[in-house]
Amino acid sequence: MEKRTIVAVLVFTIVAVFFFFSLFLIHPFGKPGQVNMDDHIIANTQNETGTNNGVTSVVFDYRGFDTLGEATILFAAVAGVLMIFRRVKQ
Amino acid sequence: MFSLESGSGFWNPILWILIFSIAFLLFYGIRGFGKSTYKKDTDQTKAFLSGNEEPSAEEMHVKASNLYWGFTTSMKTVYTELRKMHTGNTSDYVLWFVIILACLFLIIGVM
Amino acid sequence: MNNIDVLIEQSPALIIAIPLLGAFLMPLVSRINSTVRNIFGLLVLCLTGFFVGMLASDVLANGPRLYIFGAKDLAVPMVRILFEVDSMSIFMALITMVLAFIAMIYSWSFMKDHDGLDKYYTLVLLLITSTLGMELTGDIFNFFVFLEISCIASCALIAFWISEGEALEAAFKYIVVSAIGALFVLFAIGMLYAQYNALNIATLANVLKYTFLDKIILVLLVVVLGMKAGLVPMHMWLPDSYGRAPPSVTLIIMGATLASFYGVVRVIFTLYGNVLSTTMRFSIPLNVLVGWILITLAIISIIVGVAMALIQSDLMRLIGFSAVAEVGYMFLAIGAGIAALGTPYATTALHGGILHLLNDALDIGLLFLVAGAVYYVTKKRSLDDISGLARNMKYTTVFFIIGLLAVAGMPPLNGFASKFLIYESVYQLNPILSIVAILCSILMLAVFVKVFYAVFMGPELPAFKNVTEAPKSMLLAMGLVAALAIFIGLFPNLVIDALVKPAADALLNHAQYIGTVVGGI
Amino acid sequence: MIEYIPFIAVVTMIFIGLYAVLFRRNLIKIVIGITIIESGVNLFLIILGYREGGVAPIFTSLPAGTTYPAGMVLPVPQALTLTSIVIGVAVLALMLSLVMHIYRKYGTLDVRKIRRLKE
Amino acid sequence: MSGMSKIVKTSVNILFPLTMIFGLYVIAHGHLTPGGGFQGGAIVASGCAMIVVAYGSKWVFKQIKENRLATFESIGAVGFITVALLGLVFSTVFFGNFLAGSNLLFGTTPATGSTGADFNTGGVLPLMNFAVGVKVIAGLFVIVLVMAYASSVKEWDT
Repeated sequence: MEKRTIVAVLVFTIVAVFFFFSLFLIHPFGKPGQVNMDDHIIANTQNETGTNNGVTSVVFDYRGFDTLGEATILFAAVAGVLMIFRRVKQ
Repeated sequence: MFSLESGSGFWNPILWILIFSIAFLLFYGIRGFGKSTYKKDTDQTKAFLSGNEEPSAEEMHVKASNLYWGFTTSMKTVYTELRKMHTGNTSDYVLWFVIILACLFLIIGVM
Repeated sequence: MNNIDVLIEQSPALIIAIPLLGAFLMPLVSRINSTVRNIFGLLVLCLTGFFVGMLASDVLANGPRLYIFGAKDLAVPMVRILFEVDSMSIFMALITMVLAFIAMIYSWSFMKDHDGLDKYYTLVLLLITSTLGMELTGDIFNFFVFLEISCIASCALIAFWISEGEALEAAFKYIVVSAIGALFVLFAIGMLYAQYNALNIATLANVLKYTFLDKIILVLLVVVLGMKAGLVPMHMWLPDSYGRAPPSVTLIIMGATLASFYGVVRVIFTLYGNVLSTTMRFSIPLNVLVGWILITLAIISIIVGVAMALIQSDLMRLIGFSAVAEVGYMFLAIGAGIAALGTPYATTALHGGILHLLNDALDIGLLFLVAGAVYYVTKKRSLDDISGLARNMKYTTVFFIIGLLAVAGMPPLNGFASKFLIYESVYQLNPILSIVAILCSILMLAVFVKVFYAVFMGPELPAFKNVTEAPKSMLLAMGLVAALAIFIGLFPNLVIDALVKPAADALLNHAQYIGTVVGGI
Repeated sequence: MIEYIPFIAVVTMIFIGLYAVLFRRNLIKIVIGITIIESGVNLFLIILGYREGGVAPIFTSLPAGTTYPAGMVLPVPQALTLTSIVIGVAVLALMLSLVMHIYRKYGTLDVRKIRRLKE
Repeated sequence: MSGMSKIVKTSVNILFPLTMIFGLYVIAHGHLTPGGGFQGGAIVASGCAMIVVAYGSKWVFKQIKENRLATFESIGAVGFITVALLGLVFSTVFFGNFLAGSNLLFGTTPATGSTGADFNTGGVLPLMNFAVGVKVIAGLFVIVLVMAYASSVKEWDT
């Protein structure tokens, strides 16, 4: 085996072991530990934002600024793709 | 007033400039004792190569990669390792990232 | 409440909104003609700079300022995104604005003959916005979003010269590395969210307990942001992309790199500020461990950066490697500041590191601008093909000498002022570190003397008999940076007192950062 | 153990993707690897927000007898995942267009041959 | 990529309006049902991608230029940020939801708990959904179109 492969496999194992160990410390699936922020959102989405949809209220109201960033990312990607596929002057 | 304190020393650019300009004036004064017969754009400024013609600009041009040849040759072992490290392979870039990740996991995670 | 107060209160949002709106309008505006486009770009930057300046004057006088998106007041669970601007953030934002101005002025002449410029200016504005957003935000997921914007915008800009295969290669390498890095950041953010059900940096810092999961998160955030800042051995993308991007853009990409460095500092000093003195096994405190890890990587960065710069033949790539070394100096100072937290020389080290942030941006930026000017007139990259340009490019030569002396840390230029503080403080931590740093600084001088000889001295090659001086706007940009470098070199204490000391205090005083949010309910 | 299986799936996906990035030679496969890592992280975010027996946090025609907030899944991870997906699309588009161009310039997709920038 | 057979073209002609209507429905009801601007925009854009596949990118490229689509995208993005800036004007904060509870356009506050679908709720969210929808349709379509066209043309540049 190449030296690179050995190093990669070794390093890979270490990182995987640490990830596995750490994930067992997260709350079990389906039983989130702390939920105060999300409960606040669910309880108040209708009277604060006037929306029935909790996810949309987070996406566009509570964390609307993230969505602006997200729209910007798509805009940047389109600008980038159009720039990469532009015709270069001969 | 303009000195920068570091706790154990200080640095004052204004003072430095004063000293530097005094040194420069001294140097300029010493330069005045030189020969006054030197004239620009005469044969005096041409290189004298034992009567041979001056080579063309391309021939005289020392390439940048030949500068510091001695240093790079004496540090050859270091440079071969460094060149080997910079493979230019995209996967290796990610591999270095994972290696550092693993090292720090071991150091910080175990401690 | 008068108008100025209203403007200052709204400025954190406007700093992001104005360049973003400018970027969205840029494709429409550039339909008119190129002059209008250039003026529009500069106008947007001027407005942004105006608000950054106003915010800076307020923050430096009155302490951190909050801006909550979508609500007037703080509510008990931090559901909304908020910007928390303290002296460190505003210091970074000022650096970004300076770099953006310079790059915009430089672009006028430098990019004149290219097409696709509407996209170019759009992406430049987006990159500036994202850098500012990374520096001002107080929400960790928002930080990730801005990190991704900067990643995509800079990748597209690196590939601007699409007719060169190398530019595409560099862009691909950059985006692979940053995409994977950003995904690991997102993973870490998910872990933080799972534990504490919060995404606000101050709230998280307040409740952080330093469990095993938090160790993993610390490593992930520091390694990824360190990679984006160009820490050896994860630096390889940096010379590739710096060397192949148009030099006018390299300045702004450098701003984004410094923002990643700011991210590392923010994570260690603020997010982990409360637990930094936790003692671990063998009774080693966390700050010593993290500090020494950063110092080790920084020393490797300095040595590898300088050593690799010495053997480069491509001018811009060479400057890219020296940028790696300069990043190493910053990490050295910050690492010393963390390792010796609480001692007086730790504060000095932090001052040196933060001042070096500014100086690195200016010095490496000036060198890139000169390299761009050389490329503009000769259309050649390799040092072997260029010679004797000083005869026809007098101003550029002078600017290069200033950049050379500054980046090598020669008195009385700005590089010396910050390196002086770094050497003095690191010497008290461990003398060997300081000696290595000084030796590498000397090597850096050697590197650039070689460049100076190769490019500006030497015989005049017939191909360059008729080269002319670079266009006026490029000279103006270089002159501005050089003037700033000389000013900071002559009056470093003015800058330190006005900007650097408040920034270092803001970093050290994480209780204030947390209290502004958590205590303000 | 059974309640940790989703997390194990997440780590497995991340490492399959990382394997593709580290050991595959085709640029397209590297890009696929990155998208697999991204899917893993998205899955991680979405399973953080699941609450046992919960319904989507939408009040339009809510099933009768649902208690809220305890009977609804958490909305924030879903919003984060949406953002992450759009980011993934943008990065994917840019990477693929770069790969197309690189193939035109270099005539190959082998990552070991695309290294004119080295040392 | 040239066009495909007549069967494919005909079925796309039938399917495209349906996809379009479904996507626009998802965009418009983003504040009531699962979905929103991004999801609906992606649905419509996939319908447009279907046309690119069936008719060939060259044909589509003749009908609509990429610059026009990019302009549409800019308009969507500007609309989004304008709604956010209107929040700054009317409720003194960026991204302020100035329409919610105002009983104006989309200003009705729904009853708490399980309710029916009242379209006239949500404040600025439907406006933002619409702006994002326009943006995502144009953005994804232009990415697909340009990449398909570039792969169908032999010599794109130099």
